[in-house]
Amino acid sequence: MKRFFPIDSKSEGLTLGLILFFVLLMPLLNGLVPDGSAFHVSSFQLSVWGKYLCYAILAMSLNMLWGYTGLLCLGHCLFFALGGYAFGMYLMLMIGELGAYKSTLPDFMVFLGYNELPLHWKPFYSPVVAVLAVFLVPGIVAFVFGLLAFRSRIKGVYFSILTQALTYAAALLFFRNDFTFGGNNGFTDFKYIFGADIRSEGTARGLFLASGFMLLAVYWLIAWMLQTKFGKVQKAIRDSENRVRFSGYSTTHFKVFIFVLSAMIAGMAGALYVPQSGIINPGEMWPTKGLDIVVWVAVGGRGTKIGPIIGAVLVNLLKSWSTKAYPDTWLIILGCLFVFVVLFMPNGIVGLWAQGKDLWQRRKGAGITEPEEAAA
Amino acid sequence: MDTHAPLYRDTDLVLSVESVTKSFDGFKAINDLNFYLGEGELRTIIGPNGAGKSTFMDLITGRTRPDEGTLTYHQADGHDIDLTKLEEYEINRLGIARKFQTPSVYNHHSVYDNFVLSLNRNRGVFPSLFYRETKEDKEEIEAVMELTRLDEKRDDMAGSLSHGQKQWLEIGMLLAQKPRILLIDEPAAGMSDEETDRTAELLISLKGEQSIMVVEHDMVFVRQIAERVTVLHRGHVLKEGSFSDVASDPTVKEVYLGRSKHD
Amino acid sequence: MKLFTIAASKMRSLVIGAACLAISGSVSFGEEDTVKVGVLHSLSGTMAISETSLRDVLLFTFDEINEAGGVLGKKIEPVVVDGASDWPLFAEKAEQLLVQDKTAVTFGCWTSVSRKSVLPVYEKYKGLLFYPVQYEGEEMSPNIFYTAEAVNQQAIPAVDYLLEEGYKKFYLIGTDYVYPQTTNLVLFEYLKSKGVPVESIGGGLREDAEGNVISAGNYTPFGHSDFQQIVAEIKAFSASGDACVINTINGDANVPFFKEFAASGLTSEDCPVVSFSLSEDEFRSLPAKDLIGHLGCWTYFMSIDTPANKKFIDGFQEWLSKTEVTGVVKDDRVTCSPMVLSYNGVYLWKAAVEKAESFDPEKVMAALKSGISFDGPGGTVTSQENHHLTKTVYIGETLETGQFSIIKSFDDVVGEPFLKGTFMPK
Amino acid sequence: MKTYTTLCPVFILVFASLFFVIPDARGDEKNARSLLVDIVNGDSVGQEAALEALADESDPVINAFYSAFRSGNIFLMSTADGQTQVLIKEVNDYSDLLTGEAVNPTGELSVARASRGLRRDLKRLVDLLDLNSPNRSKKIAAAEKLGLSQNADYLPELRKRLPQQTEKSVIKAFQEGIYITELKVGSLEEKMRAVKGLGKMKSLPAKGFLEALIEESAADEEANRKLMVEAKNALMMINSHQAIVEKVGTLFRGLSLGSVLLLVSYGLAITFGQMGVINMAHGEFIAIGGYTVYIIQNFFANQFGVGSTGYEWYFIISLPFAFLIAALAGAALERGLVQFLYSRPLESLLATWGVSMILQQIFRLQFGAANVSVSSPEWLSGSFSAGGVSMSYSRMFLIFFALFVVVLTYLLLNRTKWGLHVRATTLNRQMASNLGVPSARVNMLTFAFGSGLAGLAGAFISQIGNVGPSMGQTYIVDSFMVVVVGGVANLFGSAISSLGIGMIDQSLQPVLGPVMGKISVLFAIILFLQFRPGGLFPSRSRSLDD
Repeated sequence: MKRFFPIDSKSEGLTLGLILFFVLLMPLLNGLVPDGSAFHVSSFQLSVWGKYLCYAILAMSLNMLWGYTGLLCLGHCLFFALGGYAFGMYLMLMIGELGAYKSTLPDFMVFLGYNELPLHWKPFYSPVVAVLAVFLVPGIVAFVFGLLAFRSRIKGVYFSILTQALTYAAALLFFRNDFTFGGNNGFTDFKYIFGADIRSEGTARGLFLASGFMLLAVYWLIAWMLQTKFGKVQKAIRDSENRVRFSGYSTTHFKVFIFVLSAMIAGMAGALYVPQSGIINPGEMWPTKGLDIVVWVAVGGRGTKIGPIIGAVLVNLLKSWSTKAYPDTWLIILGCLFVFVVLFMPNGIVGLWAQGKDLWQRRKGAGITEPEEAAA
Repeated sequence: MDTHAPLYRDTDLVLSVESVTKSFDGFKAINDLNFYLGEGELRTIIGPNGAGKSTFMDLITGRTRPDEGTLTYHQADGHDIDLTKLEEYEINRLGIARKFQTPSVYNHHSVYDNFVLSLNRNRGVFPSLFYRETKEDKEEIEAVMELTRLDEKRDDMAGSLSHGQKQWLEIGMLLAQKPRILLIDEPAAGMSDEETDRTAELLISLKGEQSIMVVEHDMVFVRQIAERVTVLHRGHVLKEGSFSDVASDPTVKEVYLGRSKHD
Repeated sequence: MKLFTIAASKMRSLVIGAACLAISGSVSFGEEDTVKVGVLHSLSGTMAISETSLRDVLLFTFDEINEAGGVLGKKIEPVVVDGASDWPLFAEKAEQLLVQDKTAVTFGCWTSVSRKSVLPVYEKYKGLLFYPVQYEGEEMSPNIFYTAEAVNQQAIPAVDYLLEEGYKKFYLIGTDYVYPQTTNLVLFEYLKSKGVPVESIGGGLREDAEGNVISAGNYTPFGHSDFQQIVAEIKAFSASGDACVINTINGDANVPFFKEFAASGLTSEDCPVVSFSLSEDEFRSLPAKDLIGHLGCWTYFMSIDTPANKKFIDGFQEWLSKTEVTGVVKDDRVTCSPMVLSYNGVYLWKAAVEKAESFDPEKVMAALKSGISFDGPGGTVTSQENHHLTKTVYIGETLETGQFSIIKSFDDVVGEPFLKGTFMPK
Repeated sequence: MKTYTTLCPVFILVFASLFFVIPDARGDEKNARSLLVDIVNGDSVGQEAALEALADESDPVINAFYSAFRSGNIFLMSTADGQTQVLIKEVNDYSDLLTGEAVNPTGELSVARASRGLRRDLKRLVDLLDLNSPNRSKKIAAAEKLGLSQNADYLPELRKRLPQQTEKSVIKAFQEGIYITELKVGSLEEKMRAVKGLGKMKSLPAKGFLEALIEESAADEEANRKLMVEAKNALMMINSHQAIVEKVGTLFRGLSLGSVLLLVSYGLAITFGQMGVINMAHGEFIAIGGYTVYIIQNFFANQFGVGSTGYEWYFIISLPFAFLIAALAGAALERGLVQFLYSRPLESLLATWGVSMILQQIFRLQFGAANVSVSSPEWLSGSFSAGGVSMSYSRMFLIFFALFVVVLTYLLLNRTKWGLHVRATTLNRQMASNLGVPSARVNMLTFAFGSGLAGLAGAFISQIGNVGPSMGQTYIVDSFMVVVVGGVANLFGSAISSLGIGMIDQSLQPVLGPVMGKISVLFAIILFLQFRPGGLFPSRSRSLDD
């Protein structure tokens, strides 16, 4: 049974149960509890948490790459944004003639003097194409980049810097007005999603549920992969890529596969995110966003299944709270947190337990536990 | 120096290296090297620092490509394969396994999983995703664990093993691959005397089943295992022969002791 | 895996925390004698450079109004949030202001993209947003009131002035985003309608397959730092005299541009640069001596010599000197158009609330549309049916002090958001 | 404050006065100074007259007056006896414009301002007077400028002075000005001569005028056939020359952009390349350098006054400070944080990113969110022009300084014991430490040195760009690219790659525009690294196993 329910311990099962409970409870509190009640969850709260769930998925996808395979991608925001853009194109077309110009073309195109929908936009009238593109576009970009990079043995810091350059270049490209993706303003003011009014509470609940279930699905996928031989190879690549290669594995194939899969999951997270945040613009690809994701994973605990979820939610909660409570110093607070985490919590929040145990044991002078450390 | 005629023709060959040259920035790490390895042979390679021993191993395993010359692997079914065209993992899949100088094991996997990952099957992306351990696999792993005396440590993380145990683990991982050729880089480094002895025993016991190439510095160890010894110097074979022949050779002595004459 | 025991307990507390947060969000502790007003600007990140000033001036205005008795007898209670130059965060914060804090009105946004990001939120919750910064137009949301300068309250008067002064060649340069692209396209049409030949409009043109001009001018990325090539081009362009530059470069990138411009030996006498995004506030970061005589066009300048302006500036300076809000820079502060438009916005809102006798955004908006006037520091402004303002446009030239000396003014210019195609030959 | 009306037509009169002696409005002889006072005090008629009269003067005070007038340094002071005295302020000292005597202002001062029109007229006057300037380049610039205006009124002026010129380049400039003017106002014969002459001297400024001429002539093809042929010939010659000039210009611009990249990335090449630390706060060290210049500039401005000789030194003085302060900050960061992370390079990235956020916000809280203004000293302002290529002094200085930094770093690393230690540590930190290299100190010094270089870069950027809280962010991705392309651990490689990237960027810009140019460069770099993963000069000293 474990093969299909890859849960390692009771407590992990309990955690997952809690997440499921949370995912189901929130929409119920939103839909069934009347507005005035203390237990009512507003659709604003719901969409904020929906976005956090998307961030958590994004963090999990990066963790798959960084935590388990040792490939630190600083440009993961690119895949997130590409997924978001792909779905955003569909949402833009669904606005139909409700835009400011009452044209079938998206507003920004009317604005820039387009008479006709560009060819590559046309398929996005179909939701099926859009959903496929959400996976394929980031997947293809990751495939091409990954194949090139991994074949020429670019790794470690070099890989990180190159991914950063990639997302930087892509952001500059998307900032261009004539790139047909709305330039700096990106896509906003969506009206309908799969025929439903995007502003209705029901849609908010639906999107929240979708995000929650996707999170659980991705969790399951990652957990399942980890307990297969593939997952072991993944970790082995992180620890000693040469040994893996000299054991007859094409590490290039493995790395490309992981990179593409991770990019697709990130793309999916982006697609779920866009209707909930209501905007996608090239700012989402800016290199600092890529670093943000890395920080979530690091804070939560990389190389753990639950860490990225905790990290993404916690850092964003902290950000959301501190931008309001300490508008002037929240950057300092966040910066100090990163420094603290790196220095004193190398395995993040999830690692605290092991760290504490380790410390205790060392004080007793017994047992050698190597600190979990991802290969550079 | 004139090129040597093939020295070894009395058994079947598994590997032929002919006229291989490799240079880095004009420095010839390997210079017109000719080398043949026979089926089931245990060969020791010695040479001073910078003689090109590691580069030689790199060339065989596909880590670097030669500038000139051929590296040919002779398959058991009689087909010859050009190694210079293949990637590391492809060469490994042919049955050439390599042990590194510093033990290279998967620190965050258990000893058992280290062996699982070393079995010579299901090594593609999808086969590994849907791989299920068979009874046969288990037996093979048990056998290797016994051979390397790691069966008691099977659930320990490899990272927590002692240096010597890691060396053994890596050798065991090589054996689990069931290779035809074993390339072993300084197996005795960092081992206690007792461990060294056991390593020597193990290598000798493998002789005949697998072809083994050992690069070693420790002359005591070399004496223990050596059957045929090849001396590399400046990327070229200086001398090949039995341990005593080589040890008594004046040029070899000069290379090891009085290098200044040539420099 | 013991790792997960801690993970589980963490997760548990997280869920509980989440629930608490959700609960706290849905309860509002509204006090009867105050009215909550949102302030939504970037106080960190790249846009903090410009937007913090607006936060300051808004807080000052609220204090000023509160001292005078508030609005409809209620004191204004500001809720300040940081958009952090992060556009999705803007939308989130807007929603937070509307849903959690239940603010009656929001004053905020600087960039177009931040406004675009919050627009659906205000429309969804039928809120009210006052937007104070010059923008490209082409928008008229029922829930946004634009105190901002429309293109015809900045670019068109500026070009009129230049034509009047006898300039014959116009070089268009800007940052590659919607505002400069739109403004330059409108200007291109306008210049052509005024008989300026296409060869005399510099910076390059891009046409679509059918030969329609879809982009005019030279564009640089955000934060561009190397203007050597462009300045060399401008120098060649202006060699024959009577040339000027129309600059819609955004924010930071102006500094390297003007430094390069001055270093190449060009002065405002040879080739003046008229900028639409540089106000007194931005000028503080530019070396003033390199900028003498270049032009600006706004609906307010700090140097306006009227009692209303004096009162505004003095009041603001006094507020600055005694305020205890953290992060407010107290020295060397200037006032500029976006600040005054924020200030005007608050007073217009107050007047509209008083006219409507309600804080209900829809009623307030209706009152605004009926036409409300306010004598602001930049002269009288009147709200229009189309959510924009009628106001006075000033052309100023920069002095070595970083101030503008006003050289021309156009009274009662009606804000017109939809301009594209207006000047096309019919 | 008085306002003045625009005086455009006055200017034409000024030149008329060169030939027909118009009696002075006041009837009596006046020197330049008193005419200038008239300009300040007079009404439009008085100004007109004064401007006319000034055209014959060559007193250097006119230039000083012009720059003082435009920058608000002309003051009116009411004296005790009810008169108004005109004062000119140069640096911190006031003097009486009329007499030139130093004055200690006692009364209330009010700034006298020139209208735009008056300033433009004055500028033209100054340009014209520059024809007589002893300064060669001013003379050339004046001749060119007057020529380009194609105003017939200047023609006699230029013609008159042409024979007096001795220097070749000046003669050329005068001749060029005359020809260009003749293109518009000359007779057919003169036009022919001008076209030929311009073609021969490969006059770049003439290009647009020749094109216009061809277009005009096309209307009446029969009459102008010969002229058109000649004009086309000339245009061809000019175009081929222009191609060369553009190449040289691009070369210079590429070199200068490359030098900026070099300066910003060299520090990183040391901390990242030599020490393996990914310092995301590198950009903030650049900002520290920029802010240091800002503080010292303000100090000097307060101490000596803007424009004084003392003030002119502020930039030079601030260079060592920028280096030292950034180096100190670097040393502190190394001791406090980086030293714990040598074995975890990717985590140094995260931690230093946190530091970068903290520093940025500290800058904001300390100096305000807005950028601060740093102005160049006089000797770095302006540009040098040769054969149609204009190079600004600040950029030339930058290029030389980049070279200096490269040489200095080379000497430090290769000729000092510290350098030996650094190189040893780069190769093998553990080994070097075992061999008695005081690695803790070496690491700290190396990191400090790299950070100091970033500070220096920031000091230079203050001259050509922004000084602000996020100024470093602009350069951080570029810097990493430079180092990776050059080959980590190879400083020479970083130098080459920064120059290369600068050159490629600048040569792509005219073709693709700034945005696409930059994007293309980034993609080119990404592709380049696929084929040469180790960069231009890969290092082979890396340990074999990862």
